[in-house]
Amino acid sequence: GGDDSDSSSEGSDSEGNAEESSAEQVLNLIEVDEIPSMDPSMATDAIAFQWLGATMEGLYRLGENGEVKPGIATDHEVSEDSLTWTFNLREDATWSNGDPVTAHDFVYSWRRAVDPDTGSSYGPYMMGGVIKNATAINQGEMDVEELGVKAEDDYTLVVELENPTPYFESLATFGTYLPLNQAFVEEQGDQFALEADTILYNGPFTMTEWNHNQNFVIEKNPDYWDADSVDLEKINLDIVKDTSTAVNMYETGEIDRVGLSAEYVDQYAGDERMRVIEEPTLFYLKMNQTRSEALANLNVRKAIQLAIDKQGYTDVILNNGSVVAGGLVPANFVNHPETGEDFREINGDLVPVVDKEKAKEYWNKALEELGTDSVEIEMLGDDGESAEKTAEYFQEQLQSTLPGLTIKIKSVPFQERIRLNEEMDYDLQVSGWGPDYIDPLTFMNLFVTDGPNNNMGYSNEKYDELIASTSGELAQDPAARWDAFLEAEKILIQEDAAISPLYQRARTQLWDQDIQGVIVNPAGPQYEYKWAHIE
Amino acid sequence: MADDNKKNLDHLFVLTEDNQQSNEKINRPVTTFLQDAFRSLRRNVAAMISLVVLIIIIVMAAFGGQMNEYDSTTQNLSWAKMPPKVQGLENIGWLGLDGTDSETIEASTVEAAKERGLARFKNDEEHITFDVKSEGDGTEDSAKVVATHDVYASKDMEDTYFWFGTDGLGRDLWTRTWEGTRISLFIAFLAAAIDLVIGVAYGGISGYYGGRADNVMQRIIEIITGIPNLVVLILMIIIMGSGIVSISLALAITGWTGMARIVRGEVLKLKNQEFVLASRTLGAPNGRIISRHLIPNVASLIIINTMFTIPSAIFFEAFLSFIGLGLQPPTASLGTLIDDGFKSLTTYPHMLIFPAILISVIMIAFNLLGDGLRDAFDPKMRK
Amino acid sequence: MGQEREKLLEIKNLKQHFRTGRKSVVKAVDGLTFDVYKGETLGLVGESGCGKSTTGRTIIRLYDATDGQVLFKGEDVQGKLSNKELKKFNREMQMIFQDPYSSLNPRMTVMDIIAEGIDVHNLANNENERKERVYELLELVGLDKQHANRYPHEFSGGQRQRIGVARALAVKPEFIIADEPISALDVSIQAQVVNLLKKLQKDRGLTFLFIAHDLSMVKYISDRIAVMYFGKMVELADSDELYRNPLHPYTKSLLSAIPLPDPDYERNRVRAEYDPNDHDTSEVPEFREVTPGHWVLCTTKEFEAYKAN
Amino acid sequence: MARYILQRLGYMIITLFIIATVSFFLMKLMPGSPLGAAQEKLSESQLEIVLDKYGLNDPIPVQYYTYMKNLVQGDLGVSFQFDNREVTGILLDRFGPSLQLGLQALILGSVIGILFGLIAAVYHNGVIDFTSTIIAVLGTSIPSFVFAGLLQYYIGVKLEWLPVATWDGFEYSILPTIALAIFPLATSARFMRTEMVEVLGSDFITTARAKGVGKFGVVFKHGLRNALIPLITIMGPMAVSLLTGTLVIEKIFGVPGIGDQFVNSITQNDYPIIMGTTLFFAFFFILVILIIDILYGIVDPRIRLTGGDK
Amino acid sequence: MKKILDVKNLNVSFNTYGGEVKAVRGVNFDLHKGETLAIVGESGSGKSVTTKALMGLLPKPHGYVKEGEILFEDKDIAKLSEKELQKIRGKDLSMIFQDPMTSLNPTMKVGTQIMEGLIKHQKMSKTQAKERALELLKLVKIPNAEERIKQYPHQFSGGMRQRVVVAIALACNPKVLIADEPTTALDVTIQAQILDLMKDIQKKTDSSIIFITHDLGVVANVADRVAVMYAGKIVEIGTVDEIFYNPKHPYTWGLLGSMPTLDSDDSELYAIPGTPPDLLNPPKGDAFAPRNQFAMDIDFEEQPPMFKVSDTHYAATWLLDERAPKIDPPESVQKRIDSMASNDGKGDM
Ligand SMILES: Nc1ncnc2c1ncn2[C@@H]1O[C@H](COP(=O)(O)OP(=O)(O)OP(=O)(O)O)[C@@H](O)[C@H]1O
Ligand SMILES: Nc1ncnc2c1ncn2[C@@H]1O[C@H](COP(=O)(O)OP(=O)(O)OP(=O)(O)O)[C@@H](O)[C@H]1O
Ligand SMILES: [Mg+2]
Ligand SMILES: [Mg+2]
Repeated sequence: GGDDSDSSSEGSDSEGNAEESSAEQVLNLIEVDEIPSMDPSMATDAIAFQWLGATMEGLYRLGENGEVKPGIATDHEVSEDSLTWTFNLREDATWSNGDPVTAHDFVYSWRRAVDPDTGSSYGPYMMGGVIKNATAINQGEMDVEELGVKAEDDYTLVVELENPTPYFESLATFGTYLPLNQAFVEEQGDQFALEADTILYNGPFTMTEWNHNQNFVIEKNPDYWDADSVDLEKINLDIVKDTSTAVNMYETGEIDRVGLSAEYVDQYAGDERMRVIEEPTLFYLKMNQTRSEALANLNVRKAIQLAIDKQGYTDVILNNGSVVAGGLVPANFVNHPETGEDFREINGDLVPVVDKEKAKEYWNKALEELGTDSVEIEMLGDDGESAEKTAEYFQEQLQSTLPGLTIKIKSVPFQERIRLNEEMDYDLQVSGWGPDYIDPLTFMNLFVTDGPNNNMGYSNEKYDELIASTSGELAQDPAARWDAFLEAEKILIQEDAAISPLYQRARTQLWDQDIQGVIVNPAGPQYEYKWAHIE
Repeated sequence: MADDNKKNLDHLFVLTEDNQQSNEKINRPVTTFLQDAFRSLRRNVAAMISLVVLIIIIVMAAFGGQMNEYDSTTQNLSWAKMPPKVQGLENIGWLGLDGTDSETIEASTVEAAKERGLARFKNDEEHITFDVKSEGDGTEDSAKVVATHDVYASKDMEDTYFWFGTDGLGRDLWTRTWEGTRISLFIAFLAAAIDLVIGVAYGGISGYYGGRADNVMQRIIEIITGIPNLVVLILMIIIMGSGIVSISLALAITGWTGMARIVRGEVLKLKNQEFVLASRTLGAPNGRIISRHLIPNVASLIIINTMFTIPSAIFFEAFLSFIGLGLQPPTASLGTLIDDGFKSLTTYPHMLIFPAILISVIMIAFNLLGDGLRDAFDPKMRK
Repeated sequence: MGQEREKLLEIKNLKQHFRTGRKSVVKAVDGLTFDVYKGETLGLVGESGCGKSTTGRTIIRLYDATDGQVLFKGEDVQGKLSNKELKKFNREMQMIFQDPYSSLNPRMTVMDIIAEGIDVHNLANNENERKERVYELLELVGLDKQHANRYPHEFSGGQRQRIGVARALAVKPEFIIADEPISALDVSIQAQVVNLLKKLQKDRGLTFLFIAHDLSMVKYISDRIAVMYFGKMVELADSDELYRNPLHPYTKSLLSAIPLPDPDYERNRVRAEYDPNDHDTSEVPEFREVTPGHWVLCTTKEFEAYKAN
Repeated sequence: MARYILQRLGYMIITLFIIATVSFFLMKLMPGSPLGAAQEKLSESQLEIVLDKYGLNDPIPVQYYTYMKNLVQGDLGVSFQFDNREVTGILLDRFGPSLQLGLQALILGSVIGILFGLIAAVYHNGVIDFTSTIIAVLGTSIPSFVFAGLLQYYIGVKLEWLPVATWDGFEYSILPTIALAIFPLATSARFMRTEMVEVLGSDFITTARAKGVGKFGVVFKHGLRNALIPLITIMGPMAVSLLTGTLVIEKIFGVPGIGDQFVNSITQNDYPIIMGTTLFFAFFFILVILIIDILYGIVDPRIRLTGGDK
Repeated sequence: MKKILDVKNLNVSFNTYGGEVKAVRGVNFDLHKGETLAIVGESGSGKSVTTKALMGLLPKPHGYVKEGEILFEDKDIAKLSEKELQKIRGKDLSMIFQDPMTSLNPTMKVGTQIMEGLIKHQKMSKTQAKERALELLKLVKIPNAEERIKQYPHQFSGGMRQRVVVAIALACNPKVLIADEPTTALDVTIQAQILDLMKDIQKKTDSSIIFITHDLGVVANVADRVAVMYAGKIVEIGTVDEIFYNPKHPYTWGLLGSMPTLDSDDSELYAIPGTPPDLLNPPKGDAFAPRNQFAMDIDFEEQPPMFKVSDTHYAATWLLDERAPKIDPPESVQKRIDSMASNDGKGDM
């Protein structure tokens, strides 16, 4: 199917089980939790977006290497001022009840997403500041009808943007932007999207069975407009939360893919079935400048940036293929609009992996400035996987490198950590960010002054200006816009040492070797199964 | 009767004088109730062994960490996950204390298996030895090879010994295990102590005063039992931060009801015993009756119950670690160690085995000791 | 006799009802009236569960009486008393319990058990005096002072019962309620305790309420005997009089049922059975004095019949 | 009897009301909002809108009133983490597997445990007694997650006798049942042994033997029922904890049970589910205690169930 | 009369933590058809252990017959297997226990408990057994037997329960009925009823009874012969008249003397001082010596043999030895004996 002929891994000639290609096109997988919501407007998390992505189709779909592939839209035009996007929709797309998929479905869905009555979190987040009037509508200041989206006719969708948004194409692949069949949604009312049969599908697959918290089944959608490209007949999903249980199930052949925790990576070292999947998710140490006097000091932050041996951290503790990060924008995520060079390659490593000597220098300077010889800093940890080890490791690294520094670990449940973050009631914390769309902005606007994700009292006018310009005057000049991002990142990390980049996450997994063509997306649904097949 | 016998005894046929006086004497040495109980406890081999084991464990928990040169927090990633190695025991293969990791590999051919064995231990050929268990005939998994990796040699640390091996951060597990034991025991004792104070007081008051007070207090207990302890625990963690104190407090807040019930039941029984009535007829005030008559008589039950509270507190802490609500690092407890080790069960079993054995031994010992005490304190079982 | 003697205790229409359920009430003691004279031993007999213990316990305030009066030396001791009055009362009236095993706290030494009254009432000025008092009491009940620092479980039933007596005597009471003090004891030991009680009464002029179901022992120790049946008193008389001339059919049946260690007598015994239904139920019976000092629960008709006899 | 049960149910309603109130206010003490990570992405005013939707911005007394009003109508609200899904439905859904597992484990554990205990008591101090004591002590001494993990690895993976995990029919429930049964098994074996030894020493057993009743009859016809009475007491709370799901086993074996749901909702701050589950647990707890008390009456004819206190 | 039971040199011991408890130390007695033998003695003297040995009901394995024979119809009970014993128990040998409160199974209907033995030994069907059970209940004078048969023991009063126990024991018309303190826990009036009942039934069935008690009054009422036990031995045995009117052993004197009679008598009771010996370490000589007012030096050295007083009367005390000083029973005891003699025939009132 499609145009992704260069399938990734080929070598499965090791064993004598290279059977005919008539292999059953069924995948058995696990999911780590129940799907919280199959309502595109209400979905907020990876699991939801994963299966919305598989069963529904928006304007576009992400293909290999983050390329945008046609979806319900065949193509689009952008106006001069970049503010009006006109999408041409295909006429052969239908909902699973036979209704055609039309521009009205998008209008209805997007309006619903920002309607304050819906109470969506991701609607205003993904559309606010992008689609015209979205924020105002969500605040109740305008009518939903005034949202900048119109159905010119059944198959022409016109979108008006608030600001020029060069990455709107990739944004349009995101789950929140999926269409909804108004008649069906209204008919279902409260029950909409609660069961497999209270959802309408228009994607490559449909959900045929949904036993909550237990398992669900995804099957090929014969009415999908591009059904010919879909080889996979069925995906069975069981909900399994425990890693070792999952590995055991993989060992007995009950499932075809499993993620390995650090401990298992050692065990399967050298195993051909192992695949390392790099993600554009970046982890960094947030340093709150408002609570601790020490962290308000630049040299303290610089010392911290250099004091931790991140290589040891990724190799021994994470042990899952994660790599040390040298900046905020991950590697292999965005390429220069003209040269195609990787962002990370251009900007390089803004901080070295570790430099304990230098760290000590900064530290001593800092202590002098602060006029003290001992500093106590609290580090917030949560209860996720390897979070404990991470906290222990950072504590030890920082304390042993920076004399006079005491790190107090405070570990709290996840929800509590979010609250403390919100209230800026912490000193240090490890934080991570995965992109919502394919553009440096998804990372870079995290730290604008008072940005929703700043929460550490960082503020730099220059940085703010640069970021603002990328959605303003530079919006239509990709190269200049790119340079602005490069500069902003340097300010953030090198000049201001606002955060300390740690690592870019990867996952180590075991895959059955006959699974081909599963695409790992940088944003949106994590895996794309549309073009997958089993040999 | 034989004749000669008679003759010899003739002189004895006289009345013994002053016979009456002597027989009110008790010749046994004075034994207090506790001594008596302890004496019968001593005859209970299992309980005595348990007691000795517990004492050893408590001593080790206090001082075991200082028995080698490592401390519990210093990390060295290049020493991470090293298997246990003990001087003198390193040559006794089956003990598994020889500082090697080994893995049984099944593949279609011996070569393939060896190759995977090499990959498994980072291709450190020099220090890997293979033991071919079965040659294999080319079919799947027919060849079986045990690859053994001398970890200490590969790191040039032949003269170093980690008795229990090291953890994922290269910390000495011997030290951490004993420190963890200390923390676990501490939590357990703290929880048991709070339990004791609240439970005994509450149960005592409820039982002694009876009537309406008792009724109300029992309803309160019912309500408290109805609230899941995880909710309480999370609140504790949030209010006080996750740590020894909040875990013990959460344990005690939800756990004391058991003690209170037991004490109440016993007090209800005891307060109508004639010795209590006797004390009342003498005009003894309530305080005296509770402290001199009731509490001492419930003491054995309290001790026994405590003996069973302690291991369940240790268990609960381990459970909390398992669901990720345990102690905060770098504090180790048996629970966090087991949780940690459990993840590497198949790769680095040493990380699980030692704390798991220890927790089981502690549990068994407390249980057996508790049983022994119950028998010892129960006059029915004595004789 | 009787009338001129000093009344130590007057019990008037004493009632003790226990609420055992929402509706059910056990009338354990249901309107007792009798007097105890100074220096006498009044025996109280009746079958198991007829309310003997309850009577004793109510008199000594272990239970709050449902109704009725208990006058001790002319003062009502039921109801609210001031602390001081209560203390005085607690010293003047004491109790000896039935079960020698449960009546001594197993966690206290004999010294502490006996000294409890001394401690509560501050009867000793110092440790030494306390000790001396306990030794004295031990000797009085025929035990050795070495026993003082031992625990109850080391003693036989009879010895324990004597410890119980010593405990009661520690506060120098005038009146002692002995609730079946010997029924749990071995035959060979019973006499030890009975002799002791008798001796104490003679030497110290104590007054006893002696509760038992063993009529022969009661007869031996008591000056007067009261017979109870189902919470009520059915007969009260001098012990010889009661034995020689029982009037109430229940008393007769009781007397006829006591086995005596005399085979010939036993071979010829005729038992009288008591059937409460034989009474005339049309009239509520009253407690009446048939001959001086001999009271019986009877209807007017029965009264006449008894009198005629 | 009926009157007694009615009265107990009355008490139950009061207790549940109090628990509902207490847990409601405890929930209000819990920090953080139920919106989770999504909340990080929202601005203050957007957040308000979402909170409004869930009524979390109302004054607490109003929220309390609403909650109680709905509760009386049997409505426990909708979940936060599972968009728009009814708490009642979720609880019922999740309770099924837990109940099945718990019942199976309870039956397996107590039957085998009781048998063990019986045999141990009859052959008091013999080899069997010793073995069963060891099993009993081990059973209560090994953390359940270790035991479950080992069971899964050896029986599921190495021997491939039974499915490793997930919930898909009876054979899937065997391993978790065994893992779950070990604790009741050990406990009931221990209790049974102690009780049975005591019962076998009592007078009425001697009377039965004096009648010429054989060993089997003595143990089963005379001993068992009497030894069961105290066992029932400890089985009650144990049954509750088994039937209301055990997180660890559910997590390891991928069972969609209520224990797992509960911990999940706690970490997600899903108040309606936490409260719903708490109430559900409490309800169940009281119900089981009631059943136990009725069972007492059945097993032990001496206990009459009356309206009075007991 | 035919000897139905013959106990020869019975020794029973218990292994305890403290060592071997010699609970019964060389007991000899026999039992004739239709007679009642009473065994008296204070608590712990080995009465119950003796009877349990007769029934083969010693708690195994720590209680065992160390020596001696128990011949029942020429079979040695001590050597029978459990299976053979089960056949005899309840059928030929039957037992009533002391405490009616605990000797019935609280969780089993009274009827079932009576029927059990019938079904087992008489091979009766359920309905037959039920009929017979009803009959038995009526025999022991339980009113409303049809109702009562369906009830549980707790619904019975103590006296009624003891009657049920008697009914169970009598169910299969045993040849020997062993009653271990069957009335100690009962009221005098109920005790009298039970005693009458037993005597009545004995007359009807001509069974033999071993009756254990420590109440001499009861003994006087039921017994044909009396054995007095002390510290695991029979110290005196004889017909009921011999024991009551001509006691020879100082312990028997003590027992008699410590019971007051209904005759007014203000003299002190004759109390046996001290406490019984510890059977873990039985004393070297006569176990009663330390409590014996008339102990001789020999008593502390040698155990006394059984001295014959008459053909039916034996006593184990050195006082009966020809070398011993002539000792008469203490005054108070003598007086009691005399008064009993004078009481003769005056029993009705
Ligand atoms: N605290 C109580 N609550 C309820 N009922 C009671 C209580 N105490 C005694 N009774 C009942 O009162 C009645 C009389 O009991 P009491 O103990 O006074 O009898 P008694 O004559 O002393 O019997 P015994 O000879 O067995 O000692 C009994 O029916 C008993 O069940
Ligand atoms: N199961 C046992 N284990 C050890 N010792 C025992 C056991 N049963 C009885 N004994 C001992 O055997 C001795 C005799 O006991 P036995 O029960 O025969 O006395 P008894 O004469 O029946 O007394 P009572 O009048 O109290 O029933 C006692 O010293 C007792 O301690
Ligand atoms: Mg009484
Ligand atoms: Mg006995």
